[in-house]
Amino acid sequence: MEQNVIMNPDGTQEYFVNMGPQHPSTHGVLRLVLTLNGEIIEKVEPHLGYIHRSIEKMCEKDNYRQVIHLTDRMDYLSAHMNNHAVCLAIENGLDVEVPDRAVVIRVIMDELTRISSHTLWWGVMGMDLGAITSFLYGFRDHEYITEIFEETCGARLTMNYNVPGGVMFDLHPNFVQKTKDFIAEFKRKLPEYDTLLSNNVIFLERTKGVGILSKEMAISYGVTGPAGRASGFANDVRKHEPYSNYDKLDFKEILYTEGDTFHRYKARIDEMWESIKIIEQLIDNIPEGDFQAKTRKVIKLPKGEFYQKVETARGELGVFIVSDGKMNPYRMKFRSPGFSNLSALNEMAKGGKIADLVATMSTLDLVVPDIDR
Amino acid sequence: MSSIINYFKTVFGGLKTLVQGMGVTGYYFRNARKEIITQQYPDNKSTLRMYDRFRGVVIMPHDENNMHRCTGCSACEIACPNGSIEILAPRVLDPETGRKKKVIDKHVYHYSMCTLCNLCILACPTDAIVMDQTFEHAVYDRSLLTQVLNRPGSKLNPEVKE
Amino acid sequence: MNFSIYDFSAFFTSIHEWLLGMMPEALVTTIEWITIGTAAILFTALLGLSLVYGERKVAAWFQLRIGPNRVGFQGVLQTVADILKLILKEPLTPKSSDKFLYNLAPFIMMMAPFIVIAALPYAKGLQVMDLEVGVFFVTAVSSIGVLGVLLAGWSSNNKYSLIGAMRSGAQIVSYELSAGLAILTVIVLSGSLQFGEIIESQREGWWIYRGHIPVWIAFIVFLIAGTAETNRGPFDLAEAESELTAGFHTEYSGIKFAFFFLAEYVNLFIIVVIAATVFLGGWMPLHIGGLDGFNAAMDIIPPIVWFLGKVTVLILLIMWFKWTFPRLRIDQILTLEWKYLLPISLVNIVLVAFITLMGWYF
Amino acid sequence: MTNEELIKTISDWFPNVEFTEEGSQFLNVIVPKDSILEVAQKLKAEVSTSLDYMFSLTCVDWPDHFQMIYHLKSSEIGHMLVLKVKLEDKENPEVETLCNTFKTADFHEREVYDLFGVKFLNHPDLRRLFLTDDWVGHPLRKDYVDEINIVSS
Repeated sequence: MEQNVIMNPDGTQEYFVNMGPQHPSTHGVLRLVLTLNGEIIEKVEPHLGYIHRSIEKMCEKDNYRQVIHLTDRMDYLSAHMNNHAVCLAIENGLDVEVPDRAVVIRVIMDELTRISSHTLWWGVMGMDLGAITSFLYGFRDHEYITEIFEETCGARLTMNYNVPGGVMFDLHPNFVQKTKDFIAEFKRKLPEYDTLLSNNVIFLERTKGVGILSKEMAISYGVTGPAGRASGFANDVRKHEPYSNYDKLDFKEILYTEGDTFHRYKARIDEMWESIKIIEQLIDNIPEGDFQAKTRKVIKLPKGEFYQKVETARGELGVFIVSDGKMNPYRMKFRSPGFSNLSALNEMAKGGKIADLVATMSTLDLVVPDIDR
Repeated sequence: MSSIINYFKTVFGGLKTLVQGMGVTGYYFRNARKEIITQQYPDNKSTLRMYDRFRGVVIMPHDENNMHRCTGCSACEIACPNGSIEILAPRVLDPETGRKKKVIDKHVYHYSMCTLCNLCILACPTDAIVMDQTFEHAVYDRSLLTQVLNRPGSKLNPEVKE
Repeated sequence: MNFSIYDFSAFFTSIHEWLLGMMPEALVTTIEWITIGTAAILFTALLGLSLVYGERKVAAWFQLRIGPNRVGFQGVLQTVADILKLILKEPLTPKSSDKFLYNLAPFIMMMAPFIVIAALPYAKGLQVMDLEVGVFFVTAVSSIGVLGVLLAGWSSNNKYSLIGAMRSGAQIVSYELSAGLAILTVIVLSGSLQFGEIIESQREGWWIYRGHIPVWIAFIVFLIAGTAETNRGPFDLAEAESELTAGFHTEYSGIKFAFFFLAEYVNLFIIVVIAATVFLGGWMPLHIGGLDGFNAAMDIIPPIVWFLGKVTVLILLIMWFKWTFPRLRIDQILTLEWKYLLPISLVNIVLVAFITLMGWYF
Repeated sequence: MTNEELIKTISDWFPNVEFTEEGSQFLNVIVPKDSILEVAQKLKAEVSTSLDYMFSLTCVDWPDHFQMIYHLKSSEIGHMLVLKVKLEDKENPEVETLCNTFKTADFHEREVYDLFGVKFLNHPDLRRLFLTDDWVGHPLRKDYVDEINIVSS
């Protein structure tokens, strides 16, 4: 595979190019081997494992409290949701009753992480398509939220804020005010995203009708999250298998059917509006009470299997714990959204140009540590 | 005829969206002074203050007469997922009670392995270790990252009960 | 409206007589050639430095940043530091590259701007040579740059560079078409290819005002084609960072990369100067038909200031394009050129010819 | 469809299949090794079940056997169930590949092959996914020992 050109039996040559592992638009160490015919892509073959830390093996030696600090290093842009998933899996294993305040704090933190992940994605998508300025605008809003997280949880990216039974600290006194200011500010900035990119004729040319993914393919490849919903595959875990208090909140599940790059982009932008709606419903009436339920010092899950699904910014994260009653999990499997979304990349990029591959890949919003685990 | 109309529609519609896009960046260009968000890090060091919950590094606070609160119970060592804390607490004969008691000798902290997950601080029964807000920890030699948190010649604070 | 006080040609002819008095004719011409040559090279170098600094500052203000402010006052010496760094860096040559062509490419790329700098009018009399076929000469020579790009892409034996070079070749060649046609509209109006005469013909008012609709269309078409020709703005396909890392100059480092870098900015300057001279009257101050008082007031501002003002405004506009729009795909760029710009400029030529015939311009 | 209806419909199609629900929140269907492909295709094809979305495929290394676990869900109806296959032979475990019915199985099976060593029969491109091709051993097995990276069983 290492020689430059592969000779086909019928005498034609296949010309392949390595895109990655160091490449500006793979956002992490992902290596794509493209088989090209001029600019047209014939096959995309991802080579993974450059950032494989085998988190699942590490989980087998950690006890249930220590596992959580690993999961926010999986998909670092939705750290809260990953920890939330593991804590929910442990809590419904121990059937611990999480106090309302902790449940509401967790949902607000999840939605804030979703907005911060989508703003960073929007900035990076603009940069991938050439509008470098949008990167700075996206990062400005992303940093606004990381400031809020830093004040309450103590860390900006890998927060480790959820613990089995609730959250580690109580909210910082000026968390509510800062979040309200951010929401007010962000409601003015989000329409700017549309004028800068969404309505731009060059952007529409680059994304409309590019990288089509049909609904059957989306279901068969297991493409979830905004990428799957843009192809008509209704898979929002918050709606179909609600956890925490999502069933009591009113928000819309964004669903398109065209399945091209533009509608994956549009799905994320609309999802930001939905997240704002959720936060606004919760921010003013966070119930009083303690923020963490009493749990025993050493947590032992009963024998059996526990599966918990959570809707992260990239799709459906599944935490599957097989426990044999001891204090550390016998086997822990993470169904990562990026992994399945990436597997559909070949299906979408075939026949397009290199520029289309870059556009399609940035709407899949791949975070490579989430793929390699 | 309709193809000519929508030919011009695409041309002028396209130009309109382009000009709107330029309007956004134009706004930021005009009042750049007001909108700049970058912090001039090395220059603003005097005014820069991190949040009080910011997790920079694990330290053991000592009071004025060199007393700390660590009893050497190694609860933090057990709680740490990465094995970045080592407690050297040999058993020493306690003169009053005559029984062997664990006394902290060295609280070794490997900052190179620590992921700042705050589990050790939660696990410590006597609040001996605390997260500090400093973040400039680059060193030239990796061995400097292995620190001993309790200062030489420091003793356990008497009020702290086991 | 005589420009005696600001006329450089009087100043140069006096130096010429003074030198003639002291030494033979042949020696004087060689001295003048050498001084003008070094002046042109110095001017290009300074131009490159200031444009790079300007671009980084302007980009920073667009992007909520401050831009270079460490080296020198407000970062003015930043590009000088960059150039020194690039000179001191070791220029690597990839092992399996075509050595001769690999090293020739940057010089071809740099040669085109140098030649064109000589033919451009900067102020009254401040022009190396005012050829009768100035505009024709400039458009012809500025297409040599494509050779440099293609050579660089092919010889550095890197797949990304080859793809970048192919894209850039197709793009520059096809956009020269509509750029040439856009300039042609004004030449039809002004009736001469000589820069000096084009500027003279704009004494009563700039062509953008006198030629109303067709010249406006030509101006917009020329701006679009100009950004495409210098591989900038929404058309920077050749060195698309997010697809081809750095396109045709991926394998270049050190002074060779500096040549590519400066050539891009000097090309930008050339495109803007042509646009300013042909459409906005070069160094000709703003005159409006009858108002003599107003015209006299305008003449007080020296022509060099008029020239630099127009160039700065246009450069700012082109930088605005680059820092706002996403990048086009190669097939969209070609459809934009062949299906939109070319038919529009052809119709425009016919329109302007008809208008000049009927004399319907101001 | 509730679990009882699922149990009834599936047991008519496949008599040699057992059902349990203890220790898990889904209906577990224990399928013998050689009929897993047939069961999966049937469950996906039938309109009444239409389990067309496999959201997780994984393997668990029990002391005496490997266990392949497939989580299936129907995107239309919304019910879920888990297929389990027991692979007694731990030296070279083999099972039929499902990547022709569920495209997502392609990558997941390559990952299980890479980390557990379970071979998937007539998988189009069964290569290691994460580790380099010359890696010795399968890290997620319980008996995997690696002195360099201090991994002990």
